[in-house]
Parts: sequence; structure tokens; C-alpha cells
Amino acid sequence: MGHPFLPLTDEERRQMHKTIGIERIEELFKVIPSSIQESAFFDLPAYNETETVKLFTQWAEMNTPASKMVSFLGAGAYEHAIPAAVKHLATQSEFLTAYTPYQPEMNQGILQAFFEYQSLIADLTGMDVANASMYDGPTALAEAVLLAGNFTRRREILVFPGLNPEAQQVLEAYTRYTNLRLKFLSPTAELTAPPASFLNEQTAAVVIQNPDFFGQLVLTKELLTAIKEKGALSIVYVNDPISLAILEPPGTLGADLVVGEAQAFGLPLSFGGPYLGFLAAQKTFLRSLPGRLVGKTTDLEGKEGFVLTLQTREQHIRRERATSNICSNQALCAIMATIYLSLLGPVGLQEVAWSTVRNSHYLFSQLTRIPSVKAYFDAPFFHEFALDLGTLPPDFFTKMKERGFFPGYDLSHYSPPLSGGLLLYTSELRTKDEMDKFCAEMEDCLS
Amino acid sequence: MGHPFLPLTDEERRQMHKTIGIERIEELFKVIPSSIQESAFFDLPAYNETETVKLFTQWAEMNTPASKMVSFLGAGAYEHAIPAAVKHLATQSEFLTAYTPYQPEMNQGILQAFFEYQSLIADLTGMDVANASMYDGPTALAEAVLLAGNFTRRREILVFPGLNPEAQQVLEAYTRYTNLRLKFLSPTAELTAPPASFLNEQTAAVVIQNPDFFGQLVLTKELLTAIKEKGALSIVYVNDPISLAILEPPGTLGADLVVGEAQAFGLPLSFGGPYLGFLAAQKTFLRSLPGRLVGKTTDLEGKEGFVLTLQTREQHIRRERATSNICSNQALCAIMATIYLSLLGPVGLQEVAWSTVRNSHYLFSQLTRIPSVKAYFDAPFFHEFALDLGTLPPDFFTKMKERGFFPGYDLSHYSPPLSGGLLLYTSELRTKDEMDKFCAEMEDCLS
Amino acid sequence: MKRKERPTLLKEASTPGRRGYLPPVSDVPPVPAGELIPQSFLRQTALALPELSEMEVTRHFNSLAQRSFGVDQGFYPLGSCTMKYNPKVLEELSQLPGFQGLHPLQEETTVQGALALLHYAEEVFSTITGMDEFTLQPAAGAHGELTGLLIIKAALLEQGETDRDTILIPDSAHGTNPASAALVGFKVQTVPTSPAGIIEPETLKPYLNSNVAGLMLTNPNTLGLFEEKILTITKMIHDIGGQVYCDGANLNAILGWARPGDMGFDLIHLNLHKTFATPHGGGGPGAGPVGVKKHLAKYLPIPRVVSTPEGWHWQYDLPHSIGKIKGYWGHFGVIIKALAYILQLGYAGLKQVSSDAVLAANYLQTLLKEVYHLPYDTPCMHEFVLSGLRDEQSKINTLDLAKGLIDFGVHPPTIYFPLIVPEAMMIEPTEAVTLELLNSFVTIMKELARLAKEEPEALKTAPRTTPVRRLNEAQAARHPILKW
Amino acid sequence: MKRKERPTLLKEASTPGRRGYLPPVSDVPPVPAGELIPQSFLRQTALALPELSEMEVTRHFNSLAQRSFGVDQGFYPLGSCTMKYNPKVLEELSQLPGFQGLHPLQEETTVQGALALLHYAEEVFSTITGMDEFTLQPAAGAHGELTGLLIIKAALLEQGETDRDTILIPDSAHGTNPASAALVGFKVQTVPTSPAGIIEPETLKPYLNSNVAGLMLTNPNTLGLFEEKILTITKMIHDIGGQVYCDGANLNAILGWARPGDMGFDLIHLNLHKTFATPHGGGGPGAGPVGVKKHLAKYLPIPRVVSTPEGWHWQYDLPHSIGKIKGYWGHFGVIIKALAYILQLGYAGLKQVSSDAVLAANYLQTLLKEVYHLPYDTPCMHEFVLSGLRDEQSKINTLDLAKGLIDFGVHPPTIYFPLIVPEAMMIEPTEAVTLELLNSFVTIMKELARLAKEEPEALKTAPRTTPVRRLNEAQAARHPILKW
Ligand SMILES: Cc1ncc(COP(=O)(O)O)c(C=O)c1O
Ligand SMILES: Cc1ncc(COP(=O)(O)O)c(C=O)c1O
Repeated sequence: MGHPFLPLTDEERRQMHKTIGIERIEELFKVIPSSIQESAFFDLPAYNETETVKLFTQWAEMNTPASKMVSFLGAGAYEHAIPAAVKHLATQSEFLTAYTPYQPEMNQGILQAFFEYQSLIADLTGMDVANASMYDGPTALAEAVLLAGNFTRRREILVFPGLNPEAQQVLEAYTRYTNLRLKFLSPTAELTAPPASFLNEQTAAVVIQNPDFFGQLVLTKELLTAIKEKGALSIVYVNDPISLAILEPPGTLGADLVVGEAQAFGLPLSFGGPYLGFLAAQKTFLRSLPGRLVGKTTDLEGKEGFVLTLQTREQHIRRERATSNICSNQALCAIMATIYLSLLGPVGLQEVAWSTVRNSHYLFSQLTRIPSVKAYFDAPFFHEFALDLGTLPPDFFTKMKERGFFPGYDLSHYSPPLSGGLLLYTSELRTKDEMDKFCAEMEDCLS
Repeated sequence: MGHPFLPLTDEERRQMHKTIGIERIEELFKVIPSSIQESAFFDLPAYNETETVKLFTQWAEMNTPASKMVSFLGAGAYEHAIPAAVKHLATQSEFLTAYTPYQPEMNQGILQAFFEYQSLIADLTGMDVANASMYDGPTALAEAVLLAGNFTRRREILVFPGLNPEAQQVLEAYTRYTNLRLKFLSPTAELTAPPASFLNEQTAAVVIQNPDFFGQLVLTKELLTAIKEKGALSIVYVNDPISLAILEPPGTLGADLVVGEAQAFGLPLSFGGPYLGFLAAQKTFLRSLPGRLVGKTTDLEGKEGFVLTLQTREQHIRRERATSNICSNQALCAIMATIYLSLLGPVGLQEVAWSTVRNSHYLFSQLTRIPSVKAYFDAPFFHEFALDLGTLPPDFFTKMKERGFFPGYDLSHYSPPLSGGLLLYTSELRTKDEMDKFCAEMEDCLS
Repeated sequence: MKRKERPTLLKEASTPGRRGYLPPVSDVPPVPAGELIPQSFLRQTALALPELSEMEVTRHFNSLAQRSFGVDQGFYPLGSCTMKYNPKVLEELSQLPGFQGLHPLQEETTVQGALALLHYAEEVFSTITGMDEFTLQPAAGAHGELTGLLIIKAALLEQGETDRDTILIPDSAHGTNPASAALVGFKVQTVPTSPAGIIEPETLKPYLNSNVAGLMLTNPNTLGLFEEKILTITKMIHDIGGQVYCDGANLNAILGWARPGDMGFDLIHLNLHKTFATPHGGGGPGAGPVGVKKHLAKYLPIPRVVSTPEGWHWQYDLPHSIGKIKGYWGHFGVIIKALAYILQLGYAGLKQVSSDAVLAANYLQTLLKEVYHLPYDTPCMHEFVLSGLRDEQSKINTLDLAKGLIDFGVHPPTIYFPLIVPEAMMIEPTEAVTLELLNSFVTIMKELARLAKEEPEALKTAPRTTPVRRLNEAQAARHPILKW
Repeated sequence: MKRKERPTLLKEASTPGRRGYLPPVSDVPPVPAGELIPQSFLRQTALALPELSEMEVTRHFNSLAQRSFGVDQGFYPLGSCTMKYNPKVLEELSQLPGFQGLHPLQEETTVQGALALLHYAEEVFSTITGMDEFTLQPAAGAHGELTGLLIIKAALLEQGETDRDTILIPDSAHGTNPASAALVGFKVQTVPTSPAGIIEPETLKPYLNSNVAGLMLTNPNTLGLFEEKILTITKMIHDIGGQVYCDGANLNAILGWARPGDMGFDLIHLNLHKTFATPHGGGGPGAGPVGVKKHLAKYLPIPRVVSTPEGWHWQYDLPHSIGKIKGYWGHFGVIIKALAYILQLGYAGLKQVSSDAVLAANYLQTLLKEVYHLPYDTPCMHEFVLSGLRDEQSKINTLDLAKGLIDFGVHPPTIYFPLIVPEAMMIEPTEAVTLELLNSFVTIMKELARLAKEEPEALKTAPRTTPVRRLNEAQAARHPILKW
């Protein structure tokens, strides 16, 4: 069978049979019980490349991508402008088709890129060390919580309100069968004051998302200090690390672990994945970290080079006593983020951050002028905010879509009592003109 | 000014000023008369990358590309399936951002690719040698005609009917001020018989397109032999070299020069360019060829390598006595064609050719069943054919477009008397189902 | 051209004032920063990011690429990892704007194509593996294991089987298996491999008791051998009330020849980045969909894609579900590629993939066992494990051989795994080979054996052709330098 | 990794039966081949094409890429060629389906966006150069020259000026200038460059007579010097009834600072692949739009894009046009990129491009003239020409120096051009440089000068770090082997 993915020709196969000493390929499979072989058939026709492209294009065209709309959807996944160079540079075949650099001499390039990624994440978060990636923000958080439990040998995890619901659900699934207990703080508690009241000797860690799911800024030095004083670890969850460009980094404020989702660093929305989890820590936790770490060393001639290091934490060697089970991770996504950050630089990243802030505050001020629209909160927010629209007209989302808008995230999905609630995000891609039109349509639609 | 395309910083500029010994950049431009400098301003704002992408996307979306339609447009530019690997491999930055390999040791890869391209074209056309590319088919033809004039020192060029009108017009422009005279043979002449009648001692070359503009097969050994006997050169123009996969190559039939358009070898339609001209010749003409040639040689250790060669033909050295003025050519397009041909191989290329033939003959047979539709010709054709539709209903093309079809090339553009004429091409991309639907719509539209 | 020092780090190359990209900038009426965000939240610490032009970034990552090696660069017989060729068209498809531009939280009506694709992918994976239902959520193989073990746990708890706290895992298993089991709170009991390289029912028997929650088995196993007694084994586990989990990392050996579902497995994860040709990306992203038999379907993560006459929907209301194990719906971009790969092969093509992969492995095994020690000397499946040189006097170990291979432009096999084989070299050629490539690998491996004998120093000091020589890993671990 | 022999040629790597791509296959009812195409036309000769799998093709062209060197790989100061950085976004834009999928002969109503873009590009080029009208048809610079000369010829003939058969061209001109003139049937008269490196009115005067059709001038010229007397020169030519053609290859020096239209030029070609950052593609495709002043506009090639209230149209009915000089409308894909480049810079950015390009050239010139002979010792524009080492005893020539540079990972400058400078090295850094890059180039050039003195053999036998050593070009020309 001549197929582009199958280099061997029938003639080569024949020669190989001869060398091995078989007549037919079936002989190599005779270890498989015949009853199993008999039921192995399934009916699946083959498509050529053209047909495949056609089929997938049809699926793609059945969708209305946010990227083609004026979209205010955020709620954990953030559309940002992505420099064209990110894709070009990241998908070079040497990066794309390599695997984990187990042989460092042959893959210095990839290792250096990971080292640079670790450094950038550590710098941005204000932490000592970052690993080479986690699957995504939610799993990074879950692993950080497991780490905190193991490290402190305590059992209670306090979760601040306003944690991204995806992260919350993953955290629940990861911890359900462990000895950790999650305690979700209610939004009404006096959370900005030192939280002595809700911390106790069993508190392993406190999880705080900042900006929180509703866009609000909640992280303060006082809070982190209070947590530290109780011997608990603080875990800060960052859902759009663009915020780190202009907010004081959690590490400087005293966080023990900073985890989050770095999709915003040059990764397309891509219907939710692949994304990029990051995990940064104070150096105390170095030998408890999950995931890969790249370190700098020297070769036998004294030349600098990079290697995977501290692998004794990992499951290859430690098996059931490993700090985590993560093996394949988000390497290419980390390279993309590294390219994104090198292109943006400090000025570019701050421009992005401030543009999202300016846009969101402008939109907030415009929308809240509509009589039936109310803000849910009045705390300072970053680039996202929640509105109470009252009773939504039927087909609100469909109508707005027809006018070219994704108006935001329907908070009734988050919590049915929040029906009529909308969470809006404005990226740097939004223009005043688009936002003004949106406000007009909203007013029209809601009246 | 900090701009992604301008690496220098103001601080670096200052340091450089100091080294050069200037205070201000204007000092370096003071050789330019001030009156000129004063009028040099123009008003052109700058767009950032996002705005640029938006602007060009808007322009792109104002078009209805043939690739998204069921298109029967050919007439010189041919949609074929393009393997995804062509783009991926050709746009590697080492190919994309290099220039002509003047320093062979540093660019053996590009030189080898050109050598392979030359070899493939020579093999396909059945010729001794091919150059490393021409701008496109029409200019390749024009240069071949100039070559023939210089080589034979004769003045008359006979052009067979059925030459692509683009090629014809370019040929006219290129030869208008030379001592060559073009003589266009009329379609009625008995062209398949030995053309003794129209050849004379002044005939420098005879130009024959095969398959011709109307898709017809016209090239025979007898014809080429008769031309040779009169001391004239035969120049065969090939507009879709996919045809060479299944037709006896012109070289084997005795052609002196084979030129043509190789867009069909993996290049997108791209609104007409960049395309890829090719030029192949018998070795007699080696030192008269226009364009670059890559040759094999050895290095000072005897290792094989590739270089640009026979450069004494070229304008760098020979200036006004050069065989041509071509300098930058279609290098990357030649690499794309080389990749296309290596992926397709002999079996794949023949499958493509036969599929286009089968589809076109099927479509021909179905369309000619429609009462008002007549064939213009009854000679054997390759993958294109001309129909007389009688009087076209107003808005015929618009109506068909609305139904999803580009019905072909309107022959009244070619020649007003052919109004009602349509030239149809079927690629391997067309399915029976598409063609059946097209026939039904045509019948409906024409009745 | 010239063997260069390592490219400067981004930070070292940074120059103040350089710009690599101009992002869109807000055009709303200006408002003082402090009115937008209280000063107390704003960054006081300087933002330390490199400053480079686009050209410098491009040259930097080009030079890093030039110092890297992937499947597109040459032979990569990294055992267990199935480093097959990644067809170029797959990249195009996942980058279609109608996929790449989708926000995960769009209204269902705006993502019908994506849901249809995911639903179809689940069906195709079920068909290929003989399982009943699939989740596409897991991000990688190890994540699939975690998902599977959470499902087993959930099922046990629902049945009140709180005592079943032990997972049996062969000693040849990949390290992720025990690590995943531990993560879910299971105890791990290691089952020894027989001298024939497989699990024998007799060996297994003593481990069977009412504490056993299940068995995790890789089939073919990490020695490249098919677990011949699989039907007996799965029955034994079922008989004591356990579940059998299939680590599907080695599925490339048996596509179209055998389906884990038909072997009695209750759960399986796939590694799309191995079996189904999605690029490994320097270590990820992969994807690790998990398939289960009907009785476990209700525990699969939420949401599930369901097809109704009105279209496709996310179904959340599944009270037995283990919940979510990852944000959103899995590695959508990776799933697209895997499905496109599968559809271009169909049944016959997939079966040929395994035929060729197994053929290539046996061909190499036949020729290499002349000079290398083959501990399990029997026809293999898609990979096999050598145990160092046959010459037992040799001072050349597997690490030296691996580094020697590098100098011949070949990526070394997986080394020192599985742990039960001393000096292990785990060789998996995959189906993406030509006879010439295999022969040249054999020639190189024999040349290494010759060097080991005649010029051992050449191997001890290998590699010599790389940008750096052999790196000091111990130093890296003793004095970790993990950032600039 | 290992320095390899050259990759096998595709033909050598071919194996019968291998497939790299499965094209769509016709699904119409089968008909015997002979009924479709008469046997007599069908191929009797075997079709000799290589047979490879997609993986082999990928590895082949990857390894060819690894043996190549472009701007993305490092410094490329190839004079006259303006090897500036090619921004990555340009590739994206030309590949938009709404551009790439357009057939050139679609009905005008279906290509309004493309026509609008072309029309706007013409306007932008006119604005930048100070010309009145542009054609986008020419495929490259030399093709632009041909177009321009055809226009001059057409204008002359219309005016009955059949005696004007001579084109004046400075001795420093690029070889394409005389070659293009000859192609149109003009005689070429060479005008000598003054000791100051420019054309002096005094030198020009004797060449002026009623046979002169025009003057082709590169400004700044190929020595990197601005033709200071340009206003006098263009006036002199106009006064005798000639046209002045500007070879715009060096426009990168004067963007925003000076417009050829304001200097008195009647025609100009641009090299989009030089000035406007479209990638050189290993030698092409480029694009060579030609701009003219009003009086020549009617001769521009057909069709022209015209804007009407109903939309954009192709206008064919232009009786004075020279006709078509290329199939269809020019290198559309290249024009898209050039326009996108220009729009991202705007006036201020373009002016800064030239400021930086000129600054960088002068910086290098200042530092390099310490050790290399600088024949025209005056501030340069965007490039400058050295004439070998200052040490006149040295046996090291420019070729040796170029090959020496290769070993330092730098692409050599243009050498032995312009022809009037012995041992010429034409250095054009472009604006795409950092100070560090320039300094390291100076260091390398000085190191070469040191080597020339102290270890000349090292340079005579350079390069040593490349896949092949110095190649025998004479042998290639004496015994041409042009195909496998
Ligand atoms: C046998 C086996 N099981 C599990 C895994 C883990 O898969 P992943 O790396 O995708 O998490 C691997 C791969 O590394 C493997 O080879
Ligand atoms: C001064 C000059 N004129 C003309 C040309 C010819 O341009 P092209 O190579 O685009 O045909 C070149 C470039 O090679 C050049 O440098």
C-alpha cells in the first residue's frame, strides 16, 4: 500500500520479512490471541488530504469564532493581539517535532528556550523559580494545592470567593479523594481585613485569585502577611498574566506559590486548549515542585549548557513517591509565551495591560449609564467587570450575535441565581467605536 | 523612535553619531539639494500590526476567491490540489530570506534545490537542460523567441493559433522594437500536415502551444521534424505542465526549446502571480540561455558541491552583450515546484493528469447534451475545452456565481466575435457531483 | 556556520528602548491611571522583561531551533514515545480561523462544528479501541491515567468498596502509572515481570485480594511484548471485582490488529501525540483521551458532548461524574490533528501503520541482537529493549552509546527504562522508516560496538559534534540555577 | 549534528513505490484512456520523477534549509541588495484565502478588494517617489528597466524620434541597465564616473547629442553616493529631449528624505524585495513596479486599474500602451507584502528607515577605512564600496576576504561590483542592525585584516566551517553538469 505516511514499499517489506525469517506479517502478530484479532476489524474509510481539508473546513465554517466578532467574552480565556512572529518562530520543525529534551547535547535550543521561559515567569510573578509548564491554569492550581498539603502536612484549603469556576471544579476533582478539605469562603466575609478569623492551625493554604473571576483586585500585602503568620501557604491564582505587567507581583507581596493560566501570552483561544499553565514558587519549595525544571550547567570543556534537572522529584525515578505525575507538558506553548514576551517587552506588555484597563473602564462607564444596567460590585477592577442586566429579553445572546457581538459571559452558567448577570471583558483589540456601537445595541436590546 | 522594524535605539544612534563625528543625522543627507529635501514630505500615517491585518483582511474579504467556488476557470492559470507540505517546506526562513546564492559555500542547500529543479524540468520536458527559472510563462516564451532570433540570425517568428493571449501580448511587447516579425497563423490553415507551405528561409522559429489555449492537442513529431528540416527552431509552449505527465514530452518529439508556465506545480492562483516560468533547451543552446544556471562541481577537497555557473552569459559580466537582462527570478517558486514534484512523484502526477482529463471529458459530454450548447472544436483535448453557448442570458456570470459556480472563461474577452463562447477547465478537485449540479444549473440558466 | 557559543540569553541581548511589537493601543478618552486602578495595586517593582526588535527575536529563536533536533531532522527511535512523522497538513487544519478563533465559552449554537468534531472524534476513538465512551479532556497520557484512576475510585466509592485501596502495576510500567495511582490516594503494589517479559497469571495470582481496586497494564508492554495472557489476566481481575486499566501509550503496535476493549480492559488512555501523529512540540502539548466501557461511562468528566436532533450540546448534569479534570474541553487543537491523521489512513491504513511499525522493530531487533544483548529474545511488537553491549567486558555503558549515536546524527533511544532491564536501550523505530534508514542505523550501532572495543575513549567523550559536549547533570542538580 | 555529506539528490533517494501525496482522484464513470486521448499523443517515454514519502521530502528540504543562510540566520550586508529584515506578518497577509485563492481571470465584480489594494499600492508608490502613475506589472528590477525602456522607445517612436537610439549609462551601473537597454534595441553609451564617484555635468556634456534617447541613473549610485548634481543632470538630458530613468534599487537611502520625482526623473523602477522588505526567496520572486511622470503615463502596460463610482475596473483600451510585459497583473503576492510593510511604517517610519540605513553605513565606513582601502572617502549614503586591504603588499584578495567572513558566520558583501572599483567589496548593512552587530562585524573585518597579514593561508583556504570548502567554479563552467 503506497501512502504518504507509510514510507515502506512492498519490496522493502519483502526484504525485511526475509531478514527476520517470516513469510507473512501475520506471523509477528500471532502472539495476539486469535479471538481478539477476529474482532479487531472496524469500518473506517480513508480520506485523501484534499477531502480531509474539505471536511475540517466544513466543521470550521459551522462555527462563528469570537475572533471574527466584536467579543466581550473573557471569564478565563482572553483574546489578545498575537504577533504574527509567534506562530512563525514557534512552529519551526526543530521545536515542533522534537520531544522532551532528554538528550541535552542534541537539544540545547529547546532547553535554553525553557530556561528563558522559567526566568520570564519567575521575573513576572516576582518569584524565585518557575517550572517549565503545567497543563493549564486549573491543573496548575490543583497541583499547587496538593503541594501545599504535602508540604505543610495540614489538611484544610481555604478558597477565596471569585475563583474561576473551571479552576474550582478541577481543584475539587483533584482533591476529592485526598485528605484535603476545601473550604470555600463566602463573598460576604470581610476578606480584605487580616483573615485571622478564618485561618486556623489546620489551614494548609489559602487560594486567592487576583484579579478575581469578576475582574476585581483583591490581593494585598496585608492579606498575604496574615496568611504567612498562621503558617499557611498563600497560593495566588492569576488568570490573565497580562495583569502582572502593571500590578505589583504576588511574589513581592509575599505569595508562596503563584500559579495561573498563561494563554494570554500569545496563544490563540482555540476553543479552550491547548493552553499553558504556569507554576512559580519561592525557593523553599524547589524540591517539592511538580513538572520539569531546566537548569544551567557546564559541559566537560567548561562551556555553559542547559539540562533537565532535579529529576529525582519526577515519576521516572521516584514512581509512586514522585511529587506529581506530569510528564508531557505544554512545552511548545511555553516557547510561544517566551516568544510573545520577548516581542512585547516591558513597554509593549504594559501598553497591552493599560489598553485593556482603559477600554474596560470606558465600557463600564458607558454601559452603566443604561438605566436597567447595574454594576454587581464596586471594588476596583482590572479588565473585566460584572453587570446585572435585570431580566434578559428572550434570545438576548442570539440577537446580539446577529448584530455582530458576543456580549460577554452569561453569569447564569456560573450560578443560576446570577441570571441576568453578564461578565464583560475588553481586550486591547476593542476600539472606542466598537464599544460605542455595542452600548447602543445593548441599550436597544435591553429596552 | 521605537519600532519593531528598526532595531536601533536613540542611545545607539547617539553613539554612532559620535563615532562618525556628526551631531545630527541631517549632516549625512546634506549632499541632497535642499530644494529636493523640502519637497520630500508626504502624508502617510502608520498602522500597527493589528490594524494592518484588519485592513488587508477587509480587502481580502471583498473578494470571492475561485478556491471557494466550484470553478471551471483555467485559460492559463490552473487550480490544482496543493499538498500542505509545499508551503511548510518552502517557507523555511533559510530559503525565504536568502538571496541568490552568490556565495555557494554558504548556500549549498538552495543551490542543490535549484539543481534538482533544473533536472526535474529537463526530465519532464525531455530536454537536455533547463534554467533555474523565468518570471512566468509568457516572459519565458518571449525570451525563447529572442534567443531563437539571435541564434538563427533569422527574422520571422511563426506563431501557431491557440497561443495563450497573455503570452501572445507579452511576446508582442518584447519583440515590437526588435528586428523580429511575428506572423500569427490562422486557425484554418492545415496545421497538422507538414507545414512546408508557411515556413521559409527567414523563419527563425515556430511557436506552438500544446495543449493549446483551447485545450487541444496539436503537437506531433511530424510537425517538429518539418520545422527542423527548414532550419527553423521549434519552441513549444506548455501552459499546464501537468500535461507532461501523460503526454509524450516535446523534447522527445524533437523540440528545440520548451518553455512554459509551471504555476500548476504547487503554486497558488494568487491572482496571477508570482508564478513560475520555465525554459528548457537542447544542449546546443546552452551558452545562449537566459537566466541562472546551477552546475555541479567539486571543492578543494574533491567533495561535490553546487555553484551558479556559465555566468559569463549574464549581464553582471557581459552587460549589454548579455543573453538576457534577467537577474532576480522566481527562485522560491522553483523550490515550491521542486517540493510539489517530489511529493507527487510519477504516480501522483499521472493521477492528477488523468483525473483532470477524465473530469473534463465527462463535463464535456454532459454539457454538450444541453441543446443550446455546441463544441467549438472536435480535436482531441486535454483538460480544457471551448463551448459555444449561443446568446448568453444577461447576467449569466453573476447568476452562476450566485449559485456557487465560476463557469469558465468568457471567450468574448479573448475575441469579441467569440461572444457566447466559454472556455472550461476541470481540475482534479472537481467531483462528479459538482459537475452534475453545474450541468443542471447551466441548463436552467441557458434555457 | 561557525560552531558558535550558545546564543546569548534574551536578557543578555536586551537593549533599553528596543521594540519587537507595537500592540493596539486604546483609543478611548484618556483618564489618569490612578482613577482606573488604585495606586496601591500598581507595580512598584520594575518590570524586568527583555527589549528586542522583531529581527533579534527571530534570529534568537532561529538559532535555538538550529540547536534542536526533531523528527523532521532525522531518525528518532525514542522508545515508548512513538516519534513518528507528523504530516504537515495537520498544522493547517488546527489553525483554521473557525477553530483557532473560538472562545471556549461561546454559546453552543455558535460552535456546532466544533462540537460535531469532538463528538465524532470520541466515536472514532471508541471504534479504534473497542471501548464504549470517551472523554477528550485529559491533557496528556499521565493526565489520562489520573482521570482513569479517579473514575475507578468514584465507581468503588459508589459501590461502597472503600477497602479497595490498591492498584497493581507491573515492574516494567512507566513511572507515570504508579505516580498517577498515588495521586488519587491508591497504594501501589508492584507485580514482577516473568522471565519471558510478560505478566504470568501465576505470578499475578498472589496479589489478588479484596483490597485490589484494579490493575494498570501497558499492552504491548514497555518491553515491546504483547501480554499474551491478557484474556486470562483481565478475567482474573474482573473475577475479584477489580477494573483493568490500559496504558494505551503503545497502541501503535496493534491498530487494526487488536482492540483493548476486546481484551477485557475497562479503561484506556490514548496518547494522541504518540499513536496519532500530533507533534510532540518539544515535550507537549499532547492529549490523553480516556475511553471506558459502558459500566464506567457515567463517571466520565463533565461536560460530555451529546448529539440531539436540534444539534450538539454540552451535558453537565451527570451526577456521578468525577467532575472536571481540566479547564474547558481538552486540547482541542491537538484533537483536530489526531482525527485528521486517523481519517487519512482509515482502517486499512491504520492496520498498515502497526504492521510496518512492528516489522521495522523486528527487523532492527534481528540485526542488532548480533552485537547487543537482547534480554527477551523473542519477536517483539513495535519496540524492543536491548541491555547494553554483548561484550560484557566493555566499559562502555548505555549512556556512552547514546552519546555516541548523537555524533552520527541519530537521536538516541530511550535509555535506562524500563528499570527492570540493566543498561536498557529502548528502541522504537515506528512505521516512519525506510529500509535504507534502518540499515544505516544498524551500521551505526555496529560501528559503535566496534568503537566500544577499539576506541572506547571516543565514546566516553562523545558527543563531539554538538554545540556543547557532555553536560554535567550532577552539578546542575547540586547547584540548581533555574533562572537568569 | 555531524558534518554530513551533501544530502542525497532526490533522484538518488527515490525508491519505486513510495508515495508522498495522494491527490484527489476523479470519480466520474471510467472510460478507457484511449477514448479520451489518442494513443499517439500519450507518453511513451518513462516518466522519471523521484518517488519519496512525505517524511523523506520533509527531511530532504529541511536538510537543504540547514545548509542555507538567509537574513533570519544572521548579518547579510550584501551591497545593492538591501537584505533587510522581512517582518513575519507579511507572509500571513499574502496567504489570506481571499488573496491566494483568486484566479487572475475572475470577473471584476468578484475581485474588488484585490483591485482596490492594487490601486492603493500604485498611489502609495507614487506618493513615496513623487511620480504620477505606476504600473505593478514588472516582475523584478530588471524587468522594470525593460518596461521603462519600452516606454521611452514607444514615446520616441510616437514623436517620430527614430534617431534617438542611444541610452547613456554610467560605468558604475548595475549590469542589468545596459542589458535591458540592449534588449529594447538601444545602443549603450557608457559615461565615466568622476574621481569623486558621481557623474559630473562636465563629463556628461560630450555625450549629449540628438541620438540620445535618455540616461539611466542609479541614485544614490552603486558606490553608495548621492548624485549631487542630479538637478543639473536631469535638466541637461531634458534640454536635449531625452528622458531620465531612475534605477530605484537604492531607494532605501532616501525614503522620506528625497523623491526621485522631485529630482527630475521621468521614470523609475522600485525593487519591492529590496526597499520594501519582501523576502528575497533565495533569488526571487521580487517585484519591480515602474513609476512615470504624467507625460509617459499613456504608455504604461495594459491593463490599468481604474477607480470609478461603481467600483474598480481593468482598463484595456489604452492605444499608446506598450502592451503587456508579463502575464496578468504582476506579482500580486509580493505587492501585498510591500504595501503592508510601508503601511506599518508611515512617513515617519520610512524616513527613519533611511536615516538608520545611512547611519549604519557611515558608521561601518568610518571604522573600516582604518584597515581597508576606501576609494571614495566621503560620507556615504546607505552603502559604501571598499577596495581591498589597505596593506597593498597583501596577497589576500577580496574573494579570500569574503570566504574568510563566511567562517565567522557573516554573509559576505557583494564583491567585484561595481566593476570600476578594483577588488570591490560593497557593504550595505541596511537599517536592520544593532550597534552590537555592527561592532562585531568591524571586529571580524579587522581580524580578517590581521589574518591576511599574519596567517594568509588561513584565508586562502577559507571557508572551513561550511559543508563544502571553496568550490571550483572554473571547472563548473568548463564541464557544465546542469542536471542529474
Ligand atoms: C508507557 C507510557 N505511559 C505513560 C506515558 C505518559 O504519557 P504523557 O507523557 O503523555 O503524560 C508515557 C510517555 O511518556 C509512556 O511511554
Ligand atoms: C542597482 C541595481 N539595479 C538593478 C537590479 C536588478 O534588480 P532585480 O534583481 O530585481 O531584477 C539590481 C539588483 O540586483 C541592482 O542592485
